[in-house]
Amino acid sequence: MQTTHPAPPMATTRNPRERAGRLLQQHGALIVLAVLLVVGTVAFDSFTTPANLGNIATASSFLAIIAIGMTFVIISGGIDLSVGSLFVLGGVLAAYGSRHGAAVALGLPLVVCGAFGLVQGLIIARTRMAPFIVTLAGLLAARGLMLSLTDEGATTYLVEDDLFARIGQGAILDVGYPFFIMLAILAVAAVFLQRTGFGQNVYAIGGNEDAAALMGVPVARTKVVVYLVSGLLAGLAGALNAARLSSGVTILGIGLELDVIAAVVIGGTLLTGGAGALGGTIAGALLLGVIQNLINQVGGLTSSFQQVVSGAFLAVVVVAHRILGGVRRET
Amino acid sequence: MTDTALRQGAPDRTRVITWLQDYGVYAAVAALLLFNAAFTPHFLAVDNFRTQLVQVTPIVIVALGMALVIGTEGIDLSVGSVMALAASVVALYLGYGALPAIAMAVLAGALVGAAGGTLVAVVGVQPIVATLALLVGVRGLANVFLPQLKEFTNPTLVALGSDSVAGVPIVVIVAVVLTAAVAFLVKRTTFGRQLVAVGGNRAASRLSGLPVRRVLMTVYILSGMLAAVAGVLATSRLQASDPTSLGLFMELSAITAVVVGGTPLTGGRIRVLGTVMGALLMQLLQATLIKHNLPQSWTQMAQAVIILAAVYAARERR
Amino acid sequence: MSVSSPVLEAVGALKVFPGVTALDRASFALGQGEVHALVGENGAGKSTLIKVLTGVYRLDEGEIRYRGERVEFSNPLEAQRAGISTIYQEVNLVPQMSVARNLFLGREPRGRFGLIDFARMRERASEILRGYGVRADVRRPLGSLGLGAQQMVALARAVQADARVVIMDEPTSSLEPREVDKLFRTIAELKAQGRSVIYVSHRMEELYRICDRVTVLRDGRLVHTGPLAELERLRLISLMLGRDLAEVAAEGLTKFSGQHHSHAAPILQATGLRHRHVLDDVSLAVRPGEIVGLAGLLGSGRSETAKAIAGALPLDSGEVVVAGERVPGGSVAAAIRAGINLLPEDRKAEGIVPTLSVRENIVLAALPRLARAGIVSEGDVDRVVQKFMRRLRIKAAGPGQRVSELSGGNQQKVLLARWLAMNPKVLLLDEPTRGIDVGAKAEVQALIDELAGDGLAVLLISSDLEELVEGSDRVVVLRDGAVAGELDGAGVTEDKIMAAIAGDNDD
Amino acid sequence: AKSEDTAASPAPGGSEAQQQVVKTPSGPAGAGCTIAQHGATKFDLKTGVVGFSQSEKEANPFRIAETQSIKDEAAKLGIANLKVTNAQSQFSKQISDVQQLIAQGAQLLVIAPLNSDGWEPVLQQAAAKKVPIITIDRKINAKHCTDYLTFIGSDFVEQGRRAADQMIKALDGKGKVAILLGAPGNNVTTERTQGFKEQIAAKAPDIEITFEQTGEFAREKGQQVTEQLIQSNPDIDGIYAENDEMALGAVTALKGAGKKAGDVKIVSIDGTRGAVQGIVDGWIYGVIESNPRFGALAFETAQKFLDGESIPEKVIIADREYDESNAEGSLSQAY
Ligand SMILES: Nc1ncnc2c1ncn2[C@@H]1O[C@H](COP(=O)(O)OP(=O)(O)OP(=O)(O)O)[C@@H](O)[C@H]1O
Ligand SMILES: Nc1ncnc2c1ncn2[C@@H]1O[C@H](COP(=O)(O)OP(=O)(O)OP(=O)(O)O)[C@@H](O)[C@H]1O
Ligand SMILES: [Mg+2]
Ligand SMILES: [Mg+2]
Repeated sequence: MQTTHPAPPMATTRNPRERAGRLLQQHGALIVLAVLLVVGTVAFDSFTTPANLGNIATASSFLAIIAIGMTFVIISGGIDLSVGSLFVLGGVLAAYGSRHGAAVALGLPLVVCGAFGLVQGLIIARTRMAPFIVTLAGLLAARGLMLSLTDEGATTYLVEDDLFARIGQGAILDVGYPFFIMLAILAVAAVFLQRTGFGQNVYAIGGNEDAAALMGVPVARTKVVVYLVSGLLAGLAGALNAARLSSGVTILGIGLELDVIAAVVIGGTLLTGGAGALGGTIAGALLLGVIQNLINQVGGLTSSFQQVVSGAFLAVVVVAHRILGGVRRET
Repeated sequence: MTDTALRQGAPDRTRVITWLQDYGVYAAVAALLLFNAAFTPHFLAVDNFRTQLVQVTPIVIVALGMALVIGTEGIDLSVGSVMALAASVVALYLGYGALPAIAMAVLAGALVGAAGGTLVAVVGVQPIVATLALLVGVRGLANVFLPQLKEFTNPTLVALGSDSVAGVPIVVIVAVVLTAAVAFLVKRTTFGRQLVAVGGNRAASRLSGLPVRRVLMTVYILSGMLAAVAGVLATSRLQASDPTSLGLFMELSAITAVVVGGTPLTGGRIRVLGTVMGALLMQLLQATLIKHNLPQSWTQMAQAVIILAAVYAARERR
Repeated sequence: MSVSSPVLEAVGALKVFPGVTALDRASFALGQGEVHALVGENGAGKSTLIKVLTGVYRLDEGEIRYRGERVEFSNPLEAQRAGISTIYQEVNLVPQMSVARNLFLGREPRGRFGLIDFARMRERASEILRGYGVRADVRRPLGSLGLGAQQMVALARAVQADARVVIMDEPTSSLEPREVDKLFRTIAELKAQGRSVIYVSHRMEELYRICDRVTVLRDGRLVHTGPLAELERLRLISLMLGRDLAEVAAEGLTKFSGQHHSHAAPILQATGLRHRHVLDDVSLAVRPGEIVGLAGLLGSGRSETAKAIAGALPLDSGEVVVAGERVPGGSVAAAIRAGINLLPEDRKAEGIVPTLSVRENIVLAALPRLARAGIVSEGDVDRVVQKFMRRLRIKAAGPGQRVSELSGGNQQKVLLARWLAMNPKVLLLDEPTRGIDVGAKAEVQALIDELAGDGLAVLLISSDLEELVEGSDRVVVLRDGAVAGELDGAGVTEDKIMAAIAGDNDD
Repeated sequence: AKSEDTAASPAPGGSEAQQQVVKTPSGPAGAGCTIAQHGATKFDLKTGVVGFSQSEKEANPFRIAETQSIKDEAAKLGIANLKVTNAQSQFSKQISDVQQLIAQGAQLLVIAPLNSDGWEPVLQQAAAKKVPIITIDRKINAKHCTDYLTFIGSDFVEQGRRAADQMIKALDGKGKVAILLGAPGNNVTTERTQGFKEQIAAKAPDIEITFEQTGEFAREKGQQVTEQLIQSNPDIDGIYAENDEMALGAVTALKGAGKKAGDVKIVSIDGTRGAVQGIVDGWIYGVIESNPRFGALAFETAQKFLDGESIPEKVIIADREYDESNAEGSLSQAY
């Protein structure tokens, strides 16, 4: 959001506290995750069972896949509110397409949600309208489209194709295929973000868009690709979830975008853009799953109180990031 | 806040653009009114306009606070939950009478705002995350205080929601007064000027000795209080406190109103009347589609289009 | 007028911004292997010309020719691909990214599978930068370097590209004499390789050191172009200002009257200022009516010293006293109340509020004084704005124009106005004439002089030694965040300052 | 804090509360399901692990009464190990919740599903561990006995039909009617709409449905939509609200528009105390009950199953209906 950046006082030798802070900023989510896993193991004997961990991993992988796309968007200095709607739209399209075989079931959501992302990207890049607004419109449009496809959500298409269903339901020792698919995507995405010119450009335009443009970064194209990727991944996640549920449930994904953003932020990526990494994002996504699970393990908490807890937790995490993470932004 | 009068010599095209930037929303509202006048039965009725105004009130009031926050390059996602909190607090304290209850509700809003303000101004958390945490937590809190919808019969509160003065509903009068107050705050007071300066360039404001923290703090507190007022009014209209569904997704409606009204999300600039117009535009759109009995899917897609069009017209050229 | 086979040409270039005609059918031709000076007052259109040449802005009329053919670069990338690389006026790199990444963005060294080879990238980065005297860890975020260092990185980046044309818009504005020499050596090499350079600067002596030809712009129009040697300095200035020679000659170059002998007790006393890694026991005092210069290399902590005194940099220890009153540290507001005002070094990042008008920017700090019960009195505001826009000759479409649309120099004047409106006791000026044309520079210097005359205490930070020498009554020299020496009266000469800066001074 | 003192409401599912009664002991597909066929291992409810997955926050009368009655009944039967989860209206969460219950060794699952489709992952895991599933108030689309044990609840289509009957009675056969739809994409909405429309079409062709908009099962939305409705269609005679909350919102709207009780006939579904009170006050014409007190019936069914009896695919409960004739008297029994 902010392009200029006042040069902080000289830091020729970075002090240890700052280095520790950076470390926590980058791996904080992972550390908290580890801690919670230990706590869970000690406190509840039904926590560290393969079945339970498998469930957490599988259930989190859909959020994680979307969050990977969102990380690209946020690092590039943008935001994508449409992912929740694209997730549910993707699911419906996949279930609808499954009657024509697995290829269509996967292809249709990718094409449509990809197109959504592409158009959003084009609008953002060409008109310089705020991503927040453009993707907010996308959120509405995609959900509207989904509703009109299912006559106002009344129809639920069932997955007809067994091969496709297996992609979502198969598992290797209690961990569902979606998790491994997520890992594969993560690997590819990480290489692209860290080791290619495209990745560098994403960081550059997130850091200082005007400068990036003057340095010859193809700002528009990079943005378009970033939102395209986000749309594709949201659609894919939706499709995989539909395969898992073997039906195109229409009541999914409301407010999902906020969970995704939370995961990315907990993962240590700054919403100001220009900085961040995928590892943290995944940790953040898993973290949300684990917390949910632990809250259930504890039991007893009323549903409203559970929300208070989640809210407080998010607050604590971001405060921690802020206090530990590097130099404080000038206020 | 560039006054366009000074840009003499600019070619006509740029003048048209500038005009669109400044008055596009008004034009859109006018267009929608004309459309309805022509094609919607019973549209040109006093009652109808009263209905539309009454329904838009909460959004307008919340959007006013949101505009202030956005002016400082921030954003406040907690407003919807604050409305819910206000609803439950009112129900909790109604035993002491309407006014104390309302006071407590507004206080609660101020406290949430202060929490957000602290996270943003003192700790330095990005507004969107700070208030996201509040959005989740405060909604839960509202439900903890008041687990389920509760009806009330307190005459004062009911009157606040349903009575009119000289044919104008009280809630609308409240909204008008608050709009005027915020407009004055932004245009004429030191605080207002400092607010946009902080949004425009925080480092510079700091080096110019502006009380950046205090400004930010105040802004979030104001946003919280306005959201609380909106919550109270909505509750008084409903004649029941409903912390579960009151104000759901209000943050998005409010932000939409602000941006459609021509206030850029990048801060440093606030358009109060534009914001009101933005809210009205979305309300009229909603009403039009309902009155013509169009399905939900249409409503959402139409909203998408309008948002894009309006913001496109009002966007900053460079 | 025209050059034999120009590499890059603008013909009848017209560029209009809301309210301003930045380029008024100006023509410009850059010859093969020449170093071409582009000069003019603030707002003359230099940066705009450069931006239309490199595809940042589109021309409203006229055309750009590159190597004989008509071109229309739609963005800087195309220009770069074609072999035109540019250092724009404001340092334009990505602060969050590492120095190395900034240096190589867009042409990173590739390893296996065409993936980026970071190890090699870092090696090459640090070896290249060492050549430019930047001794920073290339993995550090660029933003943690000083402006000067950042500018050197930008230079390295621009030159390293195998560019036919290198454009430099005020590259020396935040450079030290040492860095300037490196820059000039680089330019000489470029020239030797038959590459062409466009060089924009307000520092006359530099132009005469390295430029072959000169083009003068005034109010967006071409007023002169030709060999520089044939054109002596005063004539050039009179061309830029559009005033006749005699007049300029009469006024002389810098506008400092020299010494103001002031024996009053110091009004500003900073003692033992400390801040980890940056300031190490800096003490200095300024008397009313005295101009104290602050010299030092980039990163020597001059800005930090100023910021510390102005309460913008929290201190580990040390105290600031104004007129006998101790100023509570770490609070800009408190410092301002005590009468200390700081003109920051980085205009864009710490000075102007781009979204606001000239008017709002001028009164920003003074608002509380121009308001009753928190309500701004527009009348008073207008009066103040009028007064200072006239006094500083701020060139704008009007008080309502956005400050972001003003030229660098005029923006600087707006900031000066912001502080003068506070009628301060102590004025801390960090590079006050950076990026300001001769005309405005003279005005600003005269102004500083006048202010001192009125008994104001001034601390002057400048990388322009000539300015320091002419302006200061005393000069305090910093090295690595500590006071390395102090020069007084006749002792204030460029050589002595250089010596003290370099650290091989005898005293 | 001191809240406005209103008539102290008796604990939902309390003594005088109306417990459920079975209408059709065996669903149309009469073929029952015994523990032998299902393959579950017999266990003692008291000591065994029982999981209950609630779909929405306990923030409306229906959900409160539902959860409460499950807990109360469990306590009454001395079921020591009852694990309760709440999906907070997020379907994905409900799936995870139930999976977790299974992982925690639940031997019997009582589920109030948020949605009828998409239960594949749960069903697979439950089938693998042979955990019997009883779904309450909404059924899930799956195979009886192999996938789930039984569905206990109301017939929503039927509720819609009965609402239609009341509407027909109210308008004696002719007039303009508006529908306040429930949340889109929710099969309760779908079926209550379907039943209502079918019945109107069949029984009263002169009744015209001129308007249907969603009120998302929420009171405020119901109020707002009704305000718009009576603006643009002043000639509306009846409003069919697919739950009580929206009906009460509609009432507020009508009051606000200066209408008098009975001007517009309102029929709704659920039978919350507020709505029944509405009948007493004359604002609401009639209410079809949808009884949330599943506790007794659910555990009774479970016990029968464990005792080897055959359990039918559906256990449809008899929903009562309220109108001016019985509202006054049954007010205390409404939830
Ligand atoms: N050549 C250089 N190599 C590496 N870092 C540098 C260099 N020059 C300056 N810096 C960095 O600049 C920062 C301090 O610069 P600063 O601008 O405050 O110094 P200064 O004395 O004010 O010089 P100036 O104000 O003229 O730029 C420190 O972070 C220092 O590390
Ligand atoms: N983006 C813009 N929008 C509107 N006006 C602009 C813009 N950029 C420049 N101008 C105007 O165009 C004129 C030329 O500006 P330019 O930056 O080219 O001057 P310059 O010669 O570079 O001055 P300086 O020496 O201070 O950098 C100025 O009057 C300036 O106000
Ligand atoms: Mg310039
Ligand atoms: Mg400096």
